[in-house]
Amino acid sequence: MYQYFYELLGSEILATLITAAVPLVNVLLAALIGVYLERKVSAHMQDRLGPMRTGWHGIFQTVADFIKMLQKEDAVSTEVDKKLYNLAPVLVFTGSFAAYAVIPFSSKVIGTEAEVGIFYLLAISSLVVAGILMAGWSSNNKYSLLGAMRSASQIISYEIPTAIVVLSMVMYTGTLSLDKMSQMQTAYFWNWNILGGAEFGFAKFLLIPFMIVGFIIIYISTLAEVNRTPFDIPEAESELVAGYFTEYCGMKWAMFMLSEYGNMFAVSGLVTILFFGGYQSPLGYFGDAIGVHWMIPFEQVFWFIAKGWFFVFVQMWLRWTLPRLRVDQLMSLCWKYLIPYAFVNLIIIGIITLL
Amino acid sequence: MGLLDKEFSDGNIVIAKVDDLFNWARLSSIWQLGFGLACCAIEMMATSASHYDFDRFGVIPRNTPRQADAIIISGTVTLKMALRIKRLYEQMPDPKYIISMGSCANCGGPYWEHGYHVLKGVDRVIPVDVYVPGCPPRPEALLEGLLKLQEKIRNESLRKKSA
Amino acid sequence: MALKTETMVLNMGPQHPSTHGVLRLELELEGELIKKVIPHIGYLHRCFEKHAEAMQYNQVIPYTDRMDYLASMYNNFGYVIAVEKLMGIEVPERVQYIRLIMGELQRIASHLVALGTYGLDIGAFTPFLYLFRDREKILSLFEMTCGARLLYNYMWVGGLSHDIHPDFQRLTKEFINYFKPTIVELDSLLSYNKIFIERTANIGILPVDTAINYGVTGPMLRGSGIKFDLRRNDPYSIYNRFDFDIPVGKGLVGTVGDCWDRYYVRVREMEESLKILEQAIDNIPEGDVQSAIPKRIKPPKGTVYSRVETPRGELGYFIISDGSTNPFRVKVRAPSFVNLEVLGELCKGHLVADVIAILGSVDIVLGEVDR
Amino acid sequence: MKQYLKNTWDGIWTVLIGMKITFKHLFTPAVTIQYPDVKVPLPERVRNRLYVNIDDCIGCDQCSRACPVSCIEIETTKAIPGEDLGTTSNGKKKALWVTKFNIDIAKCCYCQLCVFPCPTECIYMTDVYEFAEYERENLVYKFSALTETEAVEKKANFEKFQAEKEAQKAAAAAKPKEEQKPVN
Repeated sequence: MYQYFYELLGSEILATLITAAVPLVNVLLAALIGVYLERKVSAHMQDRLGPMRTGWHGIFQTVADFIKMLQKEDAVSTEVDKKLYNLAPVLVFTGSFAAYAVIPFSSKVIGTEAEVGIFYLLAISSLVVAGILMAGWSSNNKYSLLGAMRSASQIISYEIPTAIVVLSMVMYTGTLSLDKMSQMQTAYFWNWNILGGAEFGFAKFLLIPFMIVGFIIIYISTLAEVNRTPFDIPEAESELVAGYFTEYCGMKWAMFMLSEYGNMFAVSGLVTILFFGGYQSPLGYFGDAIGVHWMIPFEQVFWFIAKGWFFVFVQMWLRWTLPRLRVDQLMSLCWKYLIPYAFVNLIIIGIITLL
Repeated sequence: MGLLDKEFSDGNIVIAKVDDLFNWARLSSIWQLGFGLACCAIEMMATSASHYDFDRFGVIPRNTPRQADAIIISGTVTLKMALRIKRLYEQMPDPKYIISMGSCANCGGPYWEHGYHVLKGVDRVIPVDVYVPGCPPRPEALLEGLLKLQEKIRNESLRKKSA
Repeated sequence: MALKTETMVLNMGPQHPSTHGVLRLELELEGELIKKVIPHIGYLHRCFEKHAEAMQYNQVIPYTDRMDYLASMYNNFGYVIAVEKLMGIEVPERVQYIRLIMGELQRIASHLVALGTYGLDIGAFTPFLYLFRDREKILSLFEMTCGARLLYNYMWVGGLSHDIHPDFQRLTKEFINYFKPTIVELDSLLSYNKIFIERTANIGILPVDTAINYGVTGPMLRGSGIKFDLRRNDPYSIYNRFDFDIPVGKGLVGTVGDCWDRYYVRVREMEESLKILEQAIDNIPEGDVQSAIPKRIKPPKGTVYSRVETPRGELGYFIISDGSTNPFRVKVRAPSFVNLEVLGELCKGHLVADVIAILGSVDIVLGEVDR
Repeated sequence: MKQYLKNTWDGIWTVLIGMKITFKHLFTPAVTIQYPDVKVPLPERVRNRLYVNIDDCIGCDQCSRACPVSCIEIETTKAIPGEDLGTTSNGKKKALWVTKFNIDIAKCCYCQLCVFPCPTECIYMTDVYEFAEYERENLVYKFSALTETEAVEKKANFEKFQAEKEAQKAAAAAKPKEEQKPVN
């Protein structure tokens, strides 16, 4: 994308800014739409209506929330550790925003075509933990501290099954680049990794069940990484009041929210790229059919965002269905169930790939 | 008060428009402190439940006072609890609003006469914006109180009141 | 070399999302492990017993409403039964039937809140709203009958404030038919959900002897496997005419007496209440509901203790009358208060999250604990 | 091992069942009543704000005594002879000026105990529930038909009358053998 804008504008600064702005806009939009969607989805699942009185069906609700939070007083307790307290939301937001650098929205719209994209994604998303720990510690609140401790152990534990599944997919595709992974699963849904990948043969059908298992494992563990129910233990409302951001208000809190919804979309994007063809269209490209090739990237953006939002929707759906796990059960789920399954899956996919 | 409140001494068209925008944002997203005291809390829960749905007005319960805009005092305030309520109120960031729900919060309710242990009206410890009468008020009555509060917010201004 | 460690004291409440009102718990923690739980009560002390001394007998009824505000009808019921026993009033059949129907509807409504908030404590938000949606239907039945949604002041000494509405029987039957599928839905959405079972089974086990030693009653006692229900064991009103089961905890998914059992006893009790309603709703005899209301309530000198089975357990009223129009003393044996005492015993060795689960399964109403 | 696999299966299966139920509800119509736009009619017996039809009130103070929370304040003054207060709608003759009939709705507990003893059925509960206020003073409802000055005047009248009566009595006592007129 940088190259494209550089050629277009001839200015390094402008090109860099635009390249950075696209993910930023996406994060902000993801938060705005995500919060609205969350409230609407939850409301309709509960036989309610959700926001109705700001615009048509409350469509500006999150805008109102945002403007309101902008003008809230920044109430800070005198006992907090000021530096860490102020730094934490920034760090959390940076972690979730930086993840967007390597996510390919289409074959053209991608922050940086890093060869080690998926590695970078896993690494940078761990930055969130540091922010959360800082927030919890500096707030000088016992609930925050408990939430932060829980969160750290949770996110670090769930990195492992995520990484193992990613590893198996890296083994299968033979690349670390998210863009290449997407390209390999060419248009049409039967080429997606969840259905055994683009290579047609006996191995394809053998792979399908293991791909599904892999998908379930990575979906569950990414769910835990972004602290969504049933794994929202760090911010467990009925136990820890609001967890690590108990003491935050106004815009600082909004940044936590932004990063949460940004992360939700990012991990959905990751799942999409690994298993559901990334930005590839399930039914072939319209642009191809009518011979207008410049349309294809736009179609790809549409498909990527649609798939991403679908998985975000499933996250919400799960959230409003399930109760919350306890902190030790969360750990046992990870260490006793997900990791063994993920390892077995890794070995089997490895063997099938070698065949 | 909030970030810009009472910062301006003379009004102009810009400030008036910003006023409108800010007030609109404030009134359409009053987040309530999820905090139940007594009988009225059940009606408050019923108001957030499917039939009346507080969420339509953008009201969602937040459990920490730091993220709340409004506190609904729903029930009898005993002297022991009054200190806590005052503290909760002080922890909320400005701008903050209070709805006093039900007779007990309004003035001690059925307990005002013989209740040696009951605060006779929550307005003795914190400034109340809207009084919703009822024992307990119907959910619609609470919604009406909320509409009254919105009406009050709509008329707020960033301008300093001339003395 | 051992590290020096300290226990952490965590203050939970009075403003906490899942202390069911304004209970304050002082938790002594080692990491997240509970070492000690000290409940502090009194944040909702409204001096019911003091008020009762200053009021006339019929004026006390609105205050009984406000004790256990989730089961107001039943609190009225207990009080009027006690006063009637004191005065020796025989109430008409119709009144008995209507009281019983109201009582059982109230039991369902109360359990709906208990189960809904229990789900909320565990983290499931949606069942809470489904149950509140159905509770609204019961409230509309009450509102149609006596005009109030939550605090009814419906049962009077010797009668009722209003006769039932002409539509009441039809609508109640409609409600019974509507409500049955909800229980099935609740079972599959929450009760048998694996996560819910993990969170509640084998947590907070209340052994039978501890339960009896603490004087625990209601669904908590039955959850421990004892078939004790005042409706059956010490029948009042006309409960002995009806056929219903007393569900007890069987340890279907865990140990007998754990949180899940207490939860599930409540679910099954709603079904039993529906059974009673089905038997009673068609057989309401004709009559005047206000014929036995005394002109002046002035009981003779004496004392009375009368107990009923509210949704939370044994609610007892001990009334001393000095022969005047005001009761000399009214003492209430509140089930929530007694049930709450066992909390410290239940929480030992569990995690912070379990305290919430256990407290939810005790199902306290602070209005009744503090009175 | 068997238990292990069963746990896994149970976990996934019960989650799917739950998801099925919530998905079904996603498409069932909402039960929400959109309050300010839609108002459901309330049942006839509904108990909300108290109302006093002061024309019918005879000032008997029964409601005030029945009230457990003492939220009804009634002050009355006897009418002096010659003042006709009219009758209530059910034919009772009024003999008292109701100079003050205040109900502090903020204290009221909506128990309806005041409604039953009223001999003229002039106090009753209406279906008005929308009366939230910004100031608590506004929740004290004054039902008396008399204005302040009128009330003072009536009181003064009665006191004057009382004083005259006293004076007459005193005069009568001074002149005991006079023919005794019935007072009033």
